[in-house]
Amino acid sequence: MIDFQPTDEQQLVIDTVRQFAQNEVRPQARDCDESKKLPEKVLEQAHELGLVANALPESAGGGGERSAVTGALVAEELAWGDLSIALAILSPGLTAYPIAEFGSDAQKQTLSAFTGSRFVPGSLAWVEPRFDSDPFRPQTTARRDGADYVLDGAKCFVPWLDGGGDVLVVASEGGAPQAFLVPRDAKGLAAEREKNMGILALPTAELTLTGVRVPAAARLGGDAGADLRRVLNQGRVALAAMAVGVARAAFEVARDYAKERIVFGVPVATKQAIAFKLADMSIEIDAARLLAWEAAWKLDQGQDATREALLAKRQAQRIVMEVTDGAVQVFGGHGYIRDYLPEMHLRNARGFASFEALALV
Amino acid sequence: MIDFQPTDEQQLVIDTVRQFAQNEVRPQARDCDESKKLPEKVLEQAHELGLVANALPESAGGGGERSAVTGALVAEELAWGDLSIALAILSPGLTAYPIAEFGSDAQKQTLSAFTGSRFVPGSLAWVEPRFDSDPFRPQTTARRDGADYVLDGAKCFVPWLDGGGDVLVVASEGGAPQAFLVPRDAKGLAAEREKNMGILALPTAELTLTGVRVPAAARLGGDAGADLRRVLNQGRVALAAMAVGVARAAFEVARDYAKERIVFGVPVATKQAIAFKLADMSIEIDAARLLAWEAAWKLDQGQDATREALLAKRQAQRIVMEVTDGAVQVFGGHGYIRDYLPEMHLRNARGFASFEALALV
Amino acid sequence: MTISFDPNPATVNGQKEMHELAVQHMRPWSRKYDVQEHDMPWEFVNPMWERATGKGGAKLDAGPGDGMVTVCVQTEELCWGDAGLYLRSPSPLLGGSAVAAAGTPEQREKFLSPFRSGKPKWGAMAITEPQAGSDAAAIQTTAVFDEATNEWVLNGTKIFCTAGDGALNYEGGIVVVWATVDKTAGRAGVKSFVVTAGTPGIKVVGCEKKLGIRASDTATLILENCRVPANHLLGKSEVKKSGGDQGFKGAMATFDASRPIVAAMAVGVGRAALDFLKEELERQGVTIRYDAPPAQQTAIERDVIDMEAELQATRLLTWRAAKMLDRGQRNNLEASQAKAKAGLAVTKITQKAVELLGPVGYSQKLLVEKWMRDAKINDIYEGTQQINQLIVARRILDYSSSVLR
Amino acid sequence: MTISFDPNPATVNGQKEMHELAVQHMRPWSRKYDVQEHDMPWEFVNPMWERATGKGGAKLDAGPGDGMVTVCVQTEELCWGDAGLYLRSPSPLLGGSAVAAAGTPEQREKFLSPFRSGKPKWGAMAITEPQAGSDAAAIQTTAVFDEATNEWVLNGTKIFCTAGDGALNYEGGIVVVWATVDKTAGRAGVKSFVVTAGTPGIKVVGCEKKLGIRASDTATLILENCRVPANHLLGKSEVKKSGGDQGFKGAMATFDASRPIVAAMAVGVGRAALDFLKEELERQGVTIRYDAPPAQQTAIERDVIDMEAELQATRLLTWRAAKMLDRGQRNNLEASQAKAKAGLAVTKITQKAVELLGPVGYSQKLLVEKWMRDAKINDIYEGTQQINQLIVARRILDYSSSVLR
Repeated sequence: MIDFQPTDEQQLVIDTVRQFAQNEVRPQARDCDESKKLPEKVLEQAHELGLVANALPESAGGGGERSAVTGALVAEELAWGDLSIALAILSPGLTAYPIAEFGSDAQKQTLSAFTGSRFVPGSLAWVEPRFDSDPFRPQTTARRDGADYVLDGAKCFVPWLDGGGDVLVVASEGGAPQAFLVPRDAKGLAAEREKNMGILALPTAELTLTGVRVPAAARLGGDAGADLRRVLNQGRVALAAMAVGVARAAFEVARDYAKERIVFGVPVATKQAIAFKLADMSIEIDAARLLAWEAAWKLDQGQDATREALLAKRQAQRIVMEVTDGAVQVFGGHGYIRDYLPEMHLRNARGFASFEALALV
Repeated sequence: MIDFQPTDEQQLVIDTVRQFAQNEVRPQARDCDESKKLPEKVLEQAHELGLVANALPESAGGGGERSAVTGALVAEELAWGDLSIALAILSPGLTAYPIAEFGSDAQKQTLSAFTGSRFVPGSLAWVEPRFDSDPFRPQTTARRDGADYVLDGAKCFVPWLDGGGDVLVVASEGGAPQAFLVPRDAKGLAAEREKNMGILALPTAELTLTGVRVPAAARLGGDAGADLRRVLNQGRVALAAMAVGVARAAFEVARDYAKERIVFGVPVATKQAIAFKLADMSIEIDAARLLAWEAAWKLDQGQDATREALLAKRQAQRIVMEVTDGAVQVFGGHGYIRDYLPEMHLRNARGFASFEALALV
Repeated sequence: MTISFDPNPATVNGQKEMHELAVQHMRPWSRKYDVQEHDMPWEFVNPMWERATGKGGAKLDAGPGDGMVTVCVQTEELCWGDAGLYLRSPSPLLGGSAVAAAGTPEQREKFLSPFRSGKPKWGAMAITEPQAGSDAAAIQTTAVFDEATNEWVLNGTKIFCTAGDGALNYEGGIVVVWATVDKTAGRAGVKSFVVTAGTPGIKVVGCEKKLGIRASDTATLILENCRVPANHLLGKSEVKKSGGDQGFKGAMATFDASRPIVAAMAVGVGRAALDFLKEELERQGVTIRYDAPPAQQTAIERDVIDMEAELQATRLLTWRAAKMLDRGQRNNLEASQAKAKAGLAVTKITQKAVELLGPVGYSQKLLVEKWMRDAKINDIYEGTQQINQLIVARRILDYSSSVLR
Repeated sequence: MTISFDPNPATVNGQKEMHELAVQHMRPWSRKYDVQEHDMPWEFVNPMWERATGKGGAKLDAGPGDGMVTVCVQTEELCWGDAGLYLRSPSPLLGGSAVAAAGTPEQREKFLSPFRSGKPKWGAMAITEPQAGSDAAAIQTTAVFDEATNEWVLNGTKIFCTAGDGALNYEGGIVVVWATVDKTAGRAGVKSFVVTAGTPGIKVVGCEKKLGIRASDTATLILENCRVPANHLLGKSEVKKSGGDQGFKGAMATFDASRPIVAAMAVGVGRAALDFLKEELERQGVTIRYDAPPAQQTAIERDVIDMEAELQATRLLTWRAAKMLDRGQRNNLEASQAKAKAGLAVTKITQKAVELLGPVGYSQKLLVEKWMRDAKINDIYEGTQQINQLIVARRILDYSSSVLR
């Protein structure tokens, strides 16, 4: 049956995360962006909510309830609060989800780190610092050399939070992407903190891998390898949902501002030029959300969601630009000022077209 | 010096053609579209204005005043009246201009046909009936065979007015496009009247050329050949200007309608959604016109205008769609009805993206 | 409740059936009735009627809990076939929706039961007037009650009445006419009346020549002392001047039900163009790569992918609005969101399809140019793009129609 | 008169000079002053000042008959260098435009001549107030005439005052303050006053932290019993309540002159991004084919070609509005057309440039992301997109501000 209403359990998750985003995340968003620092307390609080752990296997101490749809719902709400903080909160999943789904038994042993009492970040290195970064065909290579793999290449947009363990590095092995667990202190691995236009609070690194050597067992899934295409699609759904969250945040502040702001004696929201812009925003946000849900649903069915995830991400990355740009416009001069949220939303929004696998569902 | 004001002579031409378009062309537009027939009297009247003849060499009885800028000014005004009729009026130039510019002495002898007392249509066959029609690399071929050329291929959007003489057919000769004067009754040439979405009043033909044999002297420019790239660019400027003319026509009727049409007690033009749409139209039309002028000016300087003509045509073909679609929207239900102009403007507008060299400046 | 994109079996079956119907009985006549603008397309009407009356196959049946979703899926399919012919379906159409929404059980039986048997018949709704546009409060058609005969007497002119010609020229047809019983009451005075085919005093004075959906008859009606029995009034006759315009709002609620269907119609036309475009490109050796990075994409690939995303976005908004009806939820906002998006999206999709097919796209040899012409109506009727934006804006801003005009 | 796109030699020379200046004295410091948001960029200010005062090279000189066009060409070039630094040019800027437009010869001499020698100085215009936005009639800052001292006494708060910090903190600077001499008179009561640096009662209370153009100081000013001599009033002091708001219109006319310049600034930023994009693509082996048919184009090619067309369209609208000033023609419509187009076009162009450069475009290693942030201001200041659309709409519809609001 066609249906668009979350289950009661999902609705509970939405309500919980929404409240958390509103009370804990959003109030920190502006300062974190300016100071380029994450609010550690908030990450710990989020960890206590078990947003990632709930999706990890029970055998690893998790809730065993992974669902891409639920993941999309959570991602939207968190990103509504703040994109940088949301990405940080969900970062454990970057390492943990692929291991849970595709990891060898030995690799799965490491999952309990993510279900403990403390927040442990994860990291996945997929995008490459090239204008033509191709997630399906990374230029970073993995070459088998005896009992090892040797990795060479460069990565960017790699979440690089304090206290993280291994980073999952995606590299081409014989033309297809595979992932490798690389210790942060591996020889030949250099990480440099990035400065980007947005997501300033999130520490991200550009990695250079020069003959980085890892044992064959470090390959995700061991001999079996992993279906990285599926991981990428999970990333696209997560990013689509987060783009929807950012867009919704921008829409809401713009809507509220337009109702309060009096110009020429009336609220600017009573002007058709503004009101219709807001109407269009609401339509595009809802539509993009439904596309993300459909792709997530397809993932949950175990089907190939490459097309749906692409459509969802493309649509979301387009509309989040339109909406955040529109929100700046609704704010007028104040939209350009860093005291208000829209300019940050706009900077964050511009990243989505280039982001891949910065969060997973 | 940068300047955007026509010369006094050009202004006179504009005024004359505008009046003609308003008094003679526009009143026929709707009926001609419905009946799919050209108003022959109007073509004769236009011929008397000498719009094409003025641009032909004095040696052929013309005015010797060819200017791409002037041509663009004329094309806009005529197309403002009606696109189909404008294309018919300017059709003599399709054959005559290339001959005047590149023709052999013998070919130039034929020009006087276009400066006589009667309207004589011309014809140029460039576009091909393929989704990927490539004007720079036609699939229609010209093969030298002894003293002849043999032409094979297919063409579409070929103006095919009663009383026309040779048609200039563009074909690839050794990879580059050249043009050949082909009699309408040539053996192997089949012409079928087209039905398209728009420009219904203009008779256009789809041509099939099967081993059509013409003497070597039929090649435009004879042994020297012709710079067809330049002809194509002249066509793009003409089409850009005509798209501007159609857009301006649609804008004006929409503007006037919006001021007259009372909905919810006020003229719809007082609604920002409509008023801003009209404002955007006016901006885009003016901008597209300036791009067309710049490309025309560059042609008049004898420079390669490939880039400028491309930009002008692309911009114009994009905005004419936005403007005519917007005009239908402003008209609401009446925009969908064939009693009013906007739906015809929209149908005609959609052609520009595929048209090439249907008129020349 | 769950988030699911798995249509139930009844929906799937309904879709398949309608697809077959579209392929067999619509597509073959698309061009013919685009050219023969006002002719009745019996090649389509007859099999459609047989099917609707249960003679030609299973009746259209909605899945449990997915009734409106199924209707939308089926509507998409039929308009994938041909939107103009669809609008000439022998069915109560919008007139039926109005009777179903606002009529008493007796009225529903009286006016809708003829649509279950006999010869093909049509229903229509007559709202728009030459001077009124989308403004119901400006309706000039009057209804005056004649106590002597217990009849309403209607006078006025209606335009843009879809299927009005069919409804009035074939026995058993109905036209629901909006008229005011009290001009001083504005919207509150607007009521709707059922006029049946053959009633004296109503006549079709012509059908519009249109950009597209030419198979559909868009009639201009004149009512001159057209008398209908008192029980042809849908809803209550009293006019509540204070306390607002509940009657009018009830009438408008018809749109909440019809807009998802209209959006589904749009999706159908858009999909026709997009399906054909992709097939044609495939035939020409152009495949769309869904895994090419942006820097490697062709312009065509990107356009097609964007068109697919836009179409699916529209379809999902449509289904959402429909599903809310199935749940009995108020969908006024969502119905207008779907309608606003649908009109614009399919206008752009079909315009782009013509462009991407180049010269052949512009030719009447293919149907793509027709679909572009057909599609544009979705941006106009059942509330223009602007009217639907206005409705959406009022809802999201919580503004009344007097604050946001 | 003729249609010509051949800049005269003075324009070409001015462009070359400014290009050199941009390359030498702006680009090297772009990132530094993006990061060090409120620091004075002396590395740029000093050579700019030397040049402006004739010490560092030829003075900016407009070609005969092409004065404003030349200014636009030069402005584009400087903003190609860096729009934030440009706005910190030691020059009278908008304050100077106001004095030049509305001042007496004596006022022009008094306030503008200091800008020809001595140390660097700045001019500014203070219009916007926290509650007023683009609505000049809502200005709350008051100017009261004190007959005893023959002075105007100003009180109020001004925000978004570009270069306000520089203007008030360096000797010889001027701020033109808009204030009302009669709140009951609406726009007609609004007058402008020159406040010079060092005047007691005016102070900068802070500079905005902004999305872009961070090198530019966007000041908040407070005026508390700030006294200026009577002859610091620009224009006439009388308030014509009937007979309209000529004084206000005069003040607004400043915008007709400044909007083409602002549009040129936008073009400069957009070109910076587009130039870099094309160069970078070229370095990566991607060339733009101007003769590929649509069906063969890559998505990047089409984007770049569209960006080029949009940028050139904007530039030509800008030059047209400027040229009309050079001819002494009223350009109110054309100036707003150029401004409206420019803000939107360069916003889109720079946003697209970041996108097309992928991950590297998003990085602060390049300046493209900064240009996107800088560009957005053009959609906002000197009248937002919406304000300029409103002005254009009123002109093309021949509607007054009371009819089209």
